Amino acid sequence: MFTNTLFLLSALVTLGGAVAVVYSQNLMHACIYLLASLFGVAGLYACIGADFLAATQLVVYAGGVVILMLFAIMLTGGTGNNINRYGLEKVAAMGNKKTYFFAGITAVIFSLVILKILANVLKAQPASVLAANEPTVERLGTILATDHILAFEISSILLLGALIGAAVISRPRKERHD
Amino acid sequence: MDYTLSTVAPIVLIPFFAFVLNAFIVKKFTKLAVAISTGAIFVSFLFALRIFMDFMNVYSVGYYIHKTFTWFDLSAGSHVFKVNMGIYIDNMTAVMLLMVTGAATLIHVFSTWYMHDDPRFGRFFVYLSLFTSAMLGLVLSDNLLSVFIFWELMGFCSYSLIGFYYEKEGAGNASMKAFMTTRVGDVFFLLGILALWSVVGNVTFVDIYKAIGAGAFNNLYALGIPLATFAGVSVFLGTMGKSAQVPLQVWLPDAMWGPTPCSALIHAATMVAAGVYLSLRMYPLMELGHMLPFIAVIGGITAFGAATIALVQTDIKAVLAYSTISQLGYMVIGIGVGSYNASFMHLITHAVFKACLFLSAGSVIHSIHCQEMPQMGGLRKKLPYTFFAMLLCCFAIAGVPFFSGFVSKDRILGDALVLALTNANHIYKLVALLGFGGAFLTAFYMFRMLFLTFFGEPRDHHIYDHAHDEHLGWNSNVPLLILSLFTLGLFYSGSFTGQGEVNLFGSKNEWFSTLIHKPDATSLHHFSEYKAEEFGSVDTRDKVQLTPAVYDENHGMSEHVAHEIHQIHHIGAILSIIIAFCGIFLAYSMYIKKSVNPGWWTSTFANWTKALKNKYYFDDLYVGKIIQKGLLPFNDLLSRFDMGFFDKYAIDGWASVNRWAFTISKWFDNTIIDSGMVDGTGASVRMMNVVLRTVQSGKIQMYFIVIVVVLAGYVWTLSF
Amino acid sequence: MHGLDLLSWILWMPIIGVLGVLLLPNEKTTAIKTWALINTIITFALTLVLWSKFNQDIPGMQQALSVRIPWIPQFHIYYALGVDGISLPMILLTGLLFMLCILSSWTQIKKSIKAYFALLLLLQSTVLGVFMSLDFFLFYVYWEVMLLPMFFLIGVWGGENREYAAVKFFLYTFFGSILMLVGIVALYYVTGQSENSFNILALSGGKFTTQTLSLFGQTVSFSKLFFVFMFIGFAIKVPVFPFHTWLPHAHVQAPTAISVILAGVLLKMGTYGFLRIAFPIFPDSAKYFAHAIAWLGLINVIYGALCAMAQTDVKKLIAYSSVSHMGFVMLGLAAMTVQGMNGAVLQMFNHGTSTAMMFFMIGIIYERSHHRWIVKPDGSRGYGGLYTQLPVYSIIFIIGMFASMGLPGLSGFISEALIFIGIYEKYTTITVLALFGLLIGAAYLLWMFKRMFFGDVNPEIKNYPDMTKLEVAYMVPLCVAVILFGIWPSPILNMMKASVGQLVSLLATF
Amino acid sequence: MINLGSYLAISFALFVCGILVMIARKNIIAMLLGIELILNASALNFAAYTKFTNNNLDGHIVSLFIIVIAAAEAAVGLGIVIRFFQLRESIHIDDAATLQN
Repeated sequence: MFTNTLFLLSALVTLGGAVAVVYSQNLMHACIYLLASLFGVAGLYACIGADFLAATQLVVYAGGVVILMLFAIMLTGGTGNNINRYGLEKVAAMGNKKTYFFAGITAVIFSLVILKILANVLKAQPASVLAANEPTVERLGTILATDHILAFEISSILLLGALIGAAVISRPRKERHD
Repeated sequence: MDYTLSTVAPIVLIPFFAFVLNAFIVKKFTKLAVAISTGAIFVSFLFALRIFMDFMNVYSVGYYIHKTFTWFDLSAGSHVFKVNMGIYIDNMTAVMLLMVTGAATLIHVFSTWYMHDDPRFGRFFVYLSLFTSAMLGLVLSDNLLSVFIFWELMGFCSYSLIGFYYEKEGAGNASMKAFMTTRVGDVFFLLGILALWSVVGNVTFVDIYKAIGAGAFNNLYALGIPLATFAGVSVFLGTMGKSAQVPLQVWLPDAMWGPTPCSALIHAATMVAAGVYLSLRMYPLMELGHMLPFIAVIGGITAFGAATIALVQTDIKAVLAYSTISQLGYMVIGIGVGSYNASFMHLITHAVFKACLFLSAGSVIHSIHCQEMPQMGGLRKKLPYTFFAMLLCCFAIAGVPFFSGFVSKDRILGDALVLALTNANHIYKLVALLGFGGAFLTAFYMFRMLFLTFFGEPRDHHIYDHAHDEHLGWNSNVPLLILSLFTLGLFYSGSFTGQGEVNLFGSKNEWFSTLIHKPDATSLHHFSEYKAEEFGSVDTRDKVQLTPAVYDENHGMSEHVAHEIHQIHHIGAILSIIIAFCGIFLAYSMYIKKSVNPGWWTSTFANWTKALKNKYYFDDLYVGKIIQKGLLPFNDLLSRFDMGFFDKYAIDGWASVNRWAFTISKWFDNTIIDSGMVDGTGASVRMMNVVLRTVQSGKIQMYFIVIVVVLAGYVWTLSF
Repeated sequence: MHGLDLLSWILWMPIIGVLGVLLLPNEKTTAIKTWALINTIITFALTLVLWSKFNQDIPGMQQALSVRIPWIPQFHIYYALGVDGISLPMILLTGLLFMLCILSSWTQIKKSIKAYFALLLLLQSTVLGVFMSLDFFLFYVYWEVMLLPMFFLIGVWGGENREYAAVKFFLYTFFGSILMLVGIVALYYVTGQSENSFNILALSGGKFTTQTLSLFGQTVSFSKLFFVFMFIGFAIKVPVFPFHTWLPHAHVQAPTAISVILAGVLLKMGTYGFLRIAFPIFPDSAKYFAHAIAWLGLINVIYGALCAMAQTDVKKLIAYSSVSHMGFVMLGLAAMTVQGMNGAVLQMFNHGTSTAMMFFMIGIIYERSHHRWIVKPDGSRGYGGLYTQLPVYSIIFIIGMFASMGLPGLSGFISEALIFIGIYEKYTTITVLALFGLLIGAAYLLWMFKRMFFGDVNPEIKNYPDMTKLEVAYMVPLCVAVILFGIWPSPILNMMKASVGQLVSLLATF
Repeated sequence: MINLGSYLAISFALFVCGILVMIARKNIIAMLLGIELILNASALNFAAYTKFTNNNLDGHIVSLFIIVIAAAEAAVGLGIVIRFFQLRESIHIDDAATLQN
């Protein structure tokens, strides 16, 4: 019962957040909505017993990514809708009717295809008995350190690379005189 | 006395280590290096003396030491191939060791005085040490391969010492000439080693003797020549190179570019004698190969020819150089006429008096800084000790009785005379004639040198007045006097055991001919009992059972023949005394009394004189004709052929063929393929890009739409 | 799961060096050089470790050190490495010479230092690969890849005519290796494309004596035909007489270190090919052609020596002397006796050290004079009086020259003597003629020495400095090797004799 | 109620929202938000499939790596945005249409 409630709640928050991200015209708000959506996803993880995943979701997204985005938003536009030297807004608008139109058409085409597939998938899916939810952390750790050790190591290099790369890219440089 | 590594090896190794050490320290510690070098050879001398004394104590013909060790071993599986090195000491080696170390010690001592002011004082001793160790190694060798190794090492030292004054162009030429001429002989020597190796399986002296005794050489041929002759001639060519026999004699006079002490040591006393030593060691092979007459003729021509050239030389060292060649010729005659121990004795006596002569000449040169005899004269008063030493040596070399040269040379000439009168082969008559003729000339030119240098009035007063007065000095003229002492015949023809009387004409029971026996066909069977031992093993031979020393001059001859030979020997002895005095008298009347005018001779035989001055045109022939006109242009031609013709046409020609094919295909490629087909394609592509460029808008969202739609389409087609 | 074995370490160590050099920035030349030096020192140390682990009594491959891992299993190609008594001296020589070459290039190379050292290390790896491969395909790969760094090293850092020399070298060797490739493919098919079709050891032993094949309607012995193919392939590398003309060009144009490598190591790859591949796989044909090979070797000896005598360029002279000396190796191989074969392998090693000395010495004097004429084209002397001006240089030059000449007590003599002892029993005439090669060999070297070192000092060389400490440092190991192995050759002979003996026994059965 | 179908449906909805955001927005940072949504959708899918098939947690691993990659992407992406803003004084996506200058 509790699980079902949690699931419903999480699904609502997730989808609601996602939709809000779509329609929100304020970047800052959109970001907060995204946060909500991510929280929802964490809940959805929890519902299927993915406790570690849910925790990671919260820590990394809520604690890391979204905060980073908020910083970026604040760094890139505090001064309102000024026009820059190239004739465009400094902080771009959140879209207009034309873009929404194109986006809608694309989404519809895409949805049609996906829904068609999903129907097939769900039809073929046998009703299985759900395994009981058990703590996954220990098993995950074992799998990570044995079967997926290569991917694990590579991801560590990736993170390192991203760290250095981000630092190098965003560092302001002096204009070269040549 | 025990013969172990520690009692024998130092003879070679001490000078060698002195060389190694000096090579590093000589630049900074010149004096120390010189002392080390001289001390090292003196220690060697003590070791050699010890061995000599031991051999004199045993006093047996058959006493020998033969120790070996494995140098390297290639045996693998069924293949067996080992190269052993070792020492072989018999009576001959013991004497030789004493001579080499003794002479080398005195020459080292002399050099400390003679070379003292030379800027390369220390370096000279470095070479000397290497040389003496190589020479001693050669003497101690038990096999031909190690003889060859040390032989070549000496060649290298000789090369370095002749080229000692390397800033002089002539020294460079002379050193190269010396090395190359001896190298001709060496190459043949190596061939002889290979030939012997193929028969015997190794090249140990004793094993070669055994093989000869067992008849292993019978019916073997190499290149259609009997193998014994083939190997014998090859080895003898080595001797001819090293001992400067005609026609390979050209290098020795030029070798005088080196400092005088090195001429004394290398080009008079030791290295050049090594060639004769080798031939003596290989005497059974020469005998088996029927080449004794050939050897005798070569020796005779050399002895006489070199003596004639010496007549017209004015450079004091050149006279000595030619006299060395001539004396080496006598030793070779000795081998050729079967006078084995006299030949070896002449090697020893010659080494002593020639070393002394060279050192005396060095003393003269050092004193007046000039080598030309016409500018000397009257130096007797300035250089009394040198004069005394040189006088004794001249007596010895001229063959005056009671002196060493007489003892040895007389015996060689006696044996030559025996063969000339009794042997069916008439060539020996020529050999005897050349031998006696050479003896006359020797006496003449040696005293000519002596008279021109020390007697008469000073011809160049400037030089005379600047000559240093001689004082007795331990390292200047004492070595000369010691050496000159050993020109007395007594030392060689005496008896050490008291068994026989001291016989100045050299016949019975004297130690030299008692101990040193010819390993001829009749005595080779002894060697089947000879056995080599590993170094470090216990000496198992019982000295008591050794053959007692008995001088057996007339072995296997009838009473009548022996008597006849004895008679001829006496005739020969008297003849050589007369000839020697004639020579001395002629020199006396020409240069002291001046009753005979040398100018008359030179003008009367002008063509001959010219030939002699030009050394019989050997140099012109070798260098001028064969090398300059033959070899070098041929090489040039060959090199041009290689690069200019062979490489250019035969190899790069392929490239031209390719280029031709390439030109055709290029035309085809350019006109048909490229212009027609390829460029056509290019034009159509250019048309297309006008259209396609619009797609590349750079708008990411546009791309994204396309991606999503295409993906959707793709998935659609997959799933239905 | 086993770790990387010793042979692979030796083989890949230079590649690690290449990566390191590539990672370092262009401007840090000292760092690049130091890194390359350290790398080659480690490689050399590893070869010494290999020597210490080497069991001299085993005639064949050292099983304990061998590697055999599938590489391209579909074609039965293996990453197979091994070492025996024939390859070990060559591996040691390679390790030593590359180390010294890095030192010699320290000051002599001035442009594109990074690329130069990377290519040099790459070259070392490929050369080691050739000497270690036991898989024919792997062997061929290394043989070919070796051309690439060599081509650039000659073509970029060479003398004024370098492009010509580099292209010539490349095409010539390539031509030979194509013939070899034909042989490899033919062997692959004739053995039924089986597990051992590229296995050099499994192919050895004379398994192709009876096969024939039809060529242009003629029945040809498989063994003889492909022996000739392989022979030409390897002979070009040696180089044997009609295929030798690339050598003087390549040597004259190549920079010093590359000449050293070329003469010291690369030429040995040809004779190594005979010993490892052509002779063991086709022993019957080797025996059949032995006399012809001996004559070719003789021509090499005499022809090379005579051509050398006519040269006025020192480097060209030494290049021709290499032709002459490699002729001795061919003679030893043709003898097919224990003495001759051992002598040949020893000569390969000894020629490697002595000729390396000569090329280094020429490089050192070239650094000072920027020409190499003994006699300049206008007839004036190029040097003269070097003995007075550069005493240390002269002494080391003398050691190298006499080692090259075969003076007893220095290394060249023992190998030449063994070769002569080996060949005399088989071909007396050839021996007698080849001995003249020794004579001419002494002549051209001494004549060169006389013209360069004796006499009064040429004013042009008045201000040449004597050898620097660095130059002495990289000559000393070679001097030591030349003298040590001249007096005491057992270390080298012991390591090779079992393997050589096995090969001789194999040849003797045909 | 908690079954594969519902999870796939939620994931689908998230994905469509992500696409809409990606295409409709002209603001680069907003587009990044869309990317996050898309990534979350796929991660959710993986986790769900694991649960409703054999429960061997491989899907969790993939989801974890997706989170990792998302974090990295966000870091680098935002770095680029900030740099871009420094250069162009803009975060309008149409400003980023050229490859050079």
